[in-house]
Amino acid sequence: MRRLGVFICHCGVNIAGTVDVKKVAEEIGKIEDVCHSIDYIYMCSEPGQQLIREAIQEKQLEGVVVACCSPSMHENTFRKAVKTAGMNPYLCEIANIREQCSWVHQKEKEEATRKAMEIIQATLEKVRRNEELEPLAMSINRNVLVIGGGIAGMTASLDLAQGGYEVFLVEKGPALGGHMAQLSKTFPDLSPAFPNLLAKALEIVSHPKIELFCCSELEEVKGYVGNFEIIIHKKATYVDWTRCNGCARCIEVCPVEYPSSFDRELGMRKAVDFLYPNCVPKRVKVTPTQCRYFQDRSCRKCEEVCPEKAIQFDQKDERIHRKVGAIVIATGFDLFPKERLGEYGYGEIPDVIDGLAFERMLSPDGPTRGKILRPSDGRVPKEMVFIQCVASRDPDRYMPYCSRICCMYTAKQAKMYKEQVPDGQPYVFYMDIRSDGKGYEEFLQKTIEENGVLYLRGRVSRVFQEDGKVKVWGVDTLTGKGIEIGADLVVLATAIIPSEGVKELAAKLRATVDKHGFLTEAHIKLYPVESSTKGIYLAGCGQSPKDITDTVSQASATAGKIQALLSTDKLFQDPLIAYVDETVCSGCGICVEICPYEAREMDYRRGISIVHVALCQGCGACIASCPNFACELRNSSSVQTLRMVDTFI
Amino acid sequence: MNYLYFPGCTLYTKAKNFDQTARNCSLLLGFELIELPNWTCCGATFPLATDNLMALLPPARILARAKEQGEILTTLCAICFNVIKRTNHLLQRDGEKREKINEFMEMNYLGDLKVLHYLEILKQEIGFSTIKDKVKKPLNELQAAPYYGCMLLRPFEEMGFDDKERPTLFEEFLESLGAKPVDFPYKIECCGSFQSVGSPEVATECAYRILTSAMKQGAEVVVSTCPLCTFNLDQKQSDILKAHLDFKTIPVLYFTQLLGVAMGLDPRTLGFEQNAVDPIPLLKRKGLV
Amino acid sequence: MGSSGNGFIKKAMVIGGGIAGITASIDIGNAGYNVLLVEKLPSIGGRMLQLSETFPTLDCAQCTLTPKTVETGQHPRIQLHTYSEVVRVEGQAGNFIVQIRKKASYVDWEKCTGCGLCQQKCPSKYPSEFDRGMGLGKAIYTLSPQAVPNKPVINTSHCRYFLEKKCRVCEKICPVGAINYQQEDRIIEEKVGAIIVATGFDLMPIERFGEYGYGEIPDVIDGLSFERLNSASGPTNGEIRRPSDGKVPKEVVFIQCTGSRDPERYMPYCSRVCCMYTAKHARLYKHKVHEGQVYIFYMDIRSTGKGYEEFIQQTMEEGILYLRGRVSRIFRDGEKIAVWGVDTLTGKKVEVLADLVVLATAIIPHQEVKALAQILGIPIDLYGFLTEADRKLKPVETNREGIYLAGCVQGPKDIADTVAHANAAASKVQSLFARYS
Amino acid sequence: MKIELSRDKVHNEFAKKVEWISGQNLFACYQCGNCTAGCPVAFAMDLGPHEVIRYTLLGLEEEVLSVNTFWLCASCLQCSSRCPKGIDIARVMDALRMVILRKKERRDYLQISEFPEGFLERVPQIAFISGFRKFLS
Repeated sequence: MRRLGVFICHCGVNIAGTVDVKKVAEEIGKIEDVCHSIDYIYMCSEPGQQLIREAIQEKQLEGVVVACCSPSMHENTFRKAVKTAGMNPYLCEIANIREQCSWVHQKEKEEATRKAMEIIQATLEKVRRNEELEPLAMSINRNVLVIGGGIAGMTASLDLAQGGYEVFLVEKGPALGGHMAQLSKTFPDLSPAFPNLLAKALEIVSHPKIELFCCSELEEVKGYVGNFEIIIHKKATYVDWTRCNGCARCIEVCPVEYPSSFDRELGMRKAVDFLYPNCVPKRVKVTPTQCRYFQDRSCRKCEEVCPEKAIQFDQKDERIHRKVGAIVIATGFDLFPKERLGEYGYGEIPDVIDGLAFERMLSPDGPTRGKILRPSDGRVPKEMVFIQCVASRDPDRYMPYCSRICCMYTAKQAKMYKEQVPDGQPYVFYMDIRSDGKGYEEFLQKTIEENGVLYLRGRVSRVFQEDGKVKVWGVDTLTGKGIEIGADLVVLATAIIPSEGVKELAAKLRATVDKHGFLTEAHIKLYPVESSTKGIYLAGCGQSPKDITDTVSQASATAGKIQALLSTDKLFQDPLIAYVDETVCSGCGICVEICPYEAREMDYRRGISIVHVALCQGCGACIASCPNFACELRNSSSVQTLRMVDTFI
Repeated sequence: MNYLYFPGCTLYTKAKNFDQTARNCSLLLGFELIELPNWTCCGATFPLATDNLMALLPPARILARAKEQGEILTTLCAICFNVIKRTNHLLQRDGEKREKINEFMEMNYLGDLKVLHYLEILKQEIGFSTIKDKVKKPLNELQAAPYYGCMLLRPFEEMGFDDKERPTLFEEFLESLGAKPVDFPYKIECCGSFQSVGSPEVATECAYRILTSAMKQGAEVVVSTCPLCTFNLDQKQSDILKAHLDFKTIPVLYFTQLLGVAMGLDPRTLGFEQNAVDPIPLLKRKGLV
Repeated sequence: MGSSGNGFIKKAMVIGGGIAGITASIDIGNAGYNVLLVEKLPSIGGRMLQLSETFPTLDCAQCTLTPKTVETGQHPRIQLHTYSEVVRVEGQAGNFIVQIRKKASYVDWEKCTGCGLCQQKCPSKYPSEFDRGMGLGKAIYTLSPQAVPNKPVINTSHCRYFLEKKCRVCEKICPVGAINYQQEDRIIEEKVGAIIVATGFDLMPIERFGEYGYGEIPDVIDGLSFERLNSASGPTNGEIRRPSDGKVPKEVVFIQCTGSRDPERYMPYCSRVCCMYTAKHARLYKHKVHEGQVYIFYMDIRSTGKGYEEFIQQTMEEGILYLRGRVSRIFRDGEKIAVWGVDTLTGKKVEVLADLVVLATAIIPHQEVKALAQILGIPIDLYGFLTEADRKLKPVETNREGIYLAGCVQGPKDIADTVAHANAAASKVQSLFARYS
Repeated sequence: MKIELSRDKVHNEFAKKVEWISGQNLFACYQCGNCTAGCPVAFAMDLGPHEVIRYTLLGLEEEVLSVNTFWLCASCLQCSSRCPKGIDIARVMDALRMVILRKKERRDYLQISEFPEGFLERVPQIAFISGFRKFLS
């Protein structure tokens, strides 16, 4: 018989206000193997912990139950405390009498007291059969995979590399920069976006600790925190980048032109081209769906003209294997697809464009060299309508959330428009102006006051073409009047959505996404950059819409988290996981199928199923599904569980 | 010390009693109000149209003439005070307009006169403690509600009279007379001003709200600093009675009238007969007349 | 890991023990570096400890925070200096010599067991700052029963011994003889390689709002006060009772942008958190007082975080009345508070006779930040927030190498953004230290 | 109920005139409504001061000039003293009066001849002098 101690916490009035803690302590103290049963106002406080430590030593306790708040709060606290008193920490258990008792039964004091005693008795049943366990130690790999070469991925990579860690940076496109490379200037300082970005990109390509994989995607990932094995799928560019020097002669001779998606279809690009001029790395890529060689072998002009013999029409995709200890997902965002916005004529009316397209127009290196010209006829628009919340804050039809950055970039765009076209009139339809970052409100008010941007509070119901103008039907809820504007150009601030393929990527990484496809953080307040899977971290708009400042903070934050994670030699994991009674296991494999963490695997040689200790999260699915009762969970055995249930019924 | 004094239209005519009382009280307090010679109307509103320099000429002239006679100009009427003080402020700050006006008027006034309301003279120059000492008939804890109105307080940056949201100067004055000032939220709300000419029913409603607010806080009398406010609050009570059947009348006094009572002036010289709501019964009850 | 060969000290100092400072300290500590955490109050936890629940999940703030404060207190690499202030900093990244004033607590913390007897017996009560003046504290006090460290200090401006040389009750009652009235401030000197400033925020005092009664109407309170009213550990044990007479308010008005977005009179910037916490307040109130009505005056609703917009919409659907417009004036009207506002969507003036008014006052930096910026040699903006090196790309760096910013000291932000910001600052410190290995 | 907007309309002569006379930037108004909230005569107004500013900005000249708002304004300056954007709203109200009173034809808001008998004798000078300045061409 073990010598057990029970410690009942008042949690101020949180528990003691409902549960008669004195009575509980007294009654529990009468149980035969309970050698010590006391109550105290705050067990988690230092004097409370001291009470536990002293009791363990004085009464030579062999098991401890702390009746207090949820184990997610203070299980660690008390396990550490008993350990310093020389007890194995896994002999300490929490009986949750706050969340599961006092808080929900505030009006039923007697019943709550009785229930508290039952919860404690059940927990005692568990402790009576708990084993002494040691945390599992695992070696770790110190390299890091960063997925996404936008400002988030770039920032995380550089921070990690500067911290001395090897980084594999995987970017889907042919160059770094992400959406930030498409921007003209950034709010609220109106500093040009590109120069700062370029400096970072150049630092990345020259950094000895960063290996950059462009035109690449994560194909496969196995393993667990500290020990991931990854396969990177590097797609053929049909150009030998070790030879290409970015001279651009191939681009000059390429006869195929098609709308550039980087320029949001406002400009043209060639079948062999840079992602954008001055991109990093400054290397060209052949687009096989456009290239005549790949259509009918009719053209090899680029190959002929290349002084470095870099064109390789027979280049093949590569699969590259790497091992990493942690992974950052920085996959960024897309804009809501235009095909789905019928009422705004988007996609049909050439002079209705989205915010990114307008950014390209404003960029000095963009399709119009920074001139604001409407796509249909190249004229300077004099009546300029911006519409915010397009597909955002629209729970019934589109996205319920706020896209967070549109208010500010619209204000910036309106300001830049007015500066370029002083006799033009910008109108902004908005619902609420959200300028909540540092210096944002000031920027916005200045824009309205000094640039005469007309803000109209209300949505736009319809946009259509008439008499060479784009008719906009909106409302100004402040006068309560309908508004009609014959616009020359309409810019839609469309909703930010997670970039394509994030769902599949998340599934590969066992990270979770919400119903809109944004990656889910471990805790919205306290763990905003951790995913729910250990070793997987989130940076940037893949987690939720955010501006550059917040993205950079978050990216640095992931780098910090990872450095802390990888700074030790071993990772320790709770040993409260499944194990197999090899003598009972029949090797049916049901558990392998059912395990959500790929922690179960068949050992065909021995004809049994085994447990990967590092992958197992102790969820118990295999235990419930095993027809032979061959699996058990450490310190939550069937016997323990049944005894606990017996206490209640 | 004597002070240059600008009476203004109303105090010179229809509210002569307010003016006379102030002059008499001043003498009892040891100074004299010297009427500005050849004074003209101040214009009765400060022009809010920024392009209207014409309306600034009368107050500018008053200021320039006063400056020839002394350093401080005082008024009793809150509106005159507002117009003259704001014009002074503008002439001080706006070089361009100052030049234009000086040129047009063939004068050279720099905006360096000190413009004080009579209450400010009492506080800053005489001192409320002195007044308290000189009071002959302390007001016996008369529950008096000090109504500031708008013109003394706003715009705060130009008038600098007292805190614009919760002024206390008037209360201090009443306390020095032995009254018990009643704080009431409407003491800084507008009485309707010249709307008693434009939209009398609106002014009536404003007066109703102010008076009921004061009475709710236990006021026995409302005291005002402006002849127009006094008119709106006092003379309009008969109109209020027609619009609000539950309304009870309350005497409204000009501050100099109350000062006169406390200084022991003969009540017959205070012009109570001109008050629409007779204050005599109240003052009798308090043993003040 | 201490100092490397070239004298670069791999130890960080974090100034401010709120959620930002705690997060940064734990991150740096977990990375294997030593941390000095300096907090001016007697215990860590900061503003978050005053909060009841947090948006948008309505999680209990204390329950989220306490494990973190406990972890900080027990972390082998974090050394706490509470009730302390940084008074001097010299040197440069890798080798800052810092002086910390450890204020006299008049309690020997080495001896003190945190038993709490002294607080129980102390006869001197006064309005507690932690409870925003609505509850009573003692002259010898800890900020909360779960304080980390759980050691009391004596407030000399309220202690009878210090005021009149009488009493000495705490000294008599203390079972370990820890009270020491003779204790004096001490200056200690430490060497650190990097510094994170995380001193948090203050609220613009309601005494500054003349049009709202200069803080003299007892039932006009600020957002933090409402947090305390709503908090289970607060002065009303979580019941919504108004300060003046303890009645349950049935008409509650919330006024956003009080002192924010007001370039002419107060602060031009947006305080970023008020829209969300006001919506949260409204909901928590409504959950407790079903028959009550909430009115929220706002200018623009700013719910830009993850799940925030959804939270706001839900709030409206629960019957909370949002009125788009400012409030011009508040004054007492008998037992009620008259609120003169406007609904710009109907264009009408709105008058509400409220039982309780909650002002979402502007977030401002602590007064002491100015002096601290001078000590650290880093720039400060017009309003007293510390300035980051680059608004976009270096949001946690300052223009001095080795000094970083975390949380609201750089500008108003909510807990999630503060934590990410603090994580980022910690990351920069780790990178800095790693560069010198 | 409907406004057709164009840049000419936004930069309409009427709004410009009001801005010129008042010296205020109407674009600075962010429609918080503080002016209306604190206005002592708002109860009798057709439109609140904030709405008048909005209507003016949008060039709704006829509608604005037909409301009683600026005629009811008593220039008490409560709105101006509390405007978070520092707009002197009372000046905007006066400017609107001026727009009408300064027209070529006399546009008196008050007809002295219609005053009740003995009215002018009863009312203090200050009331009708300031009233005449505000209401007469």
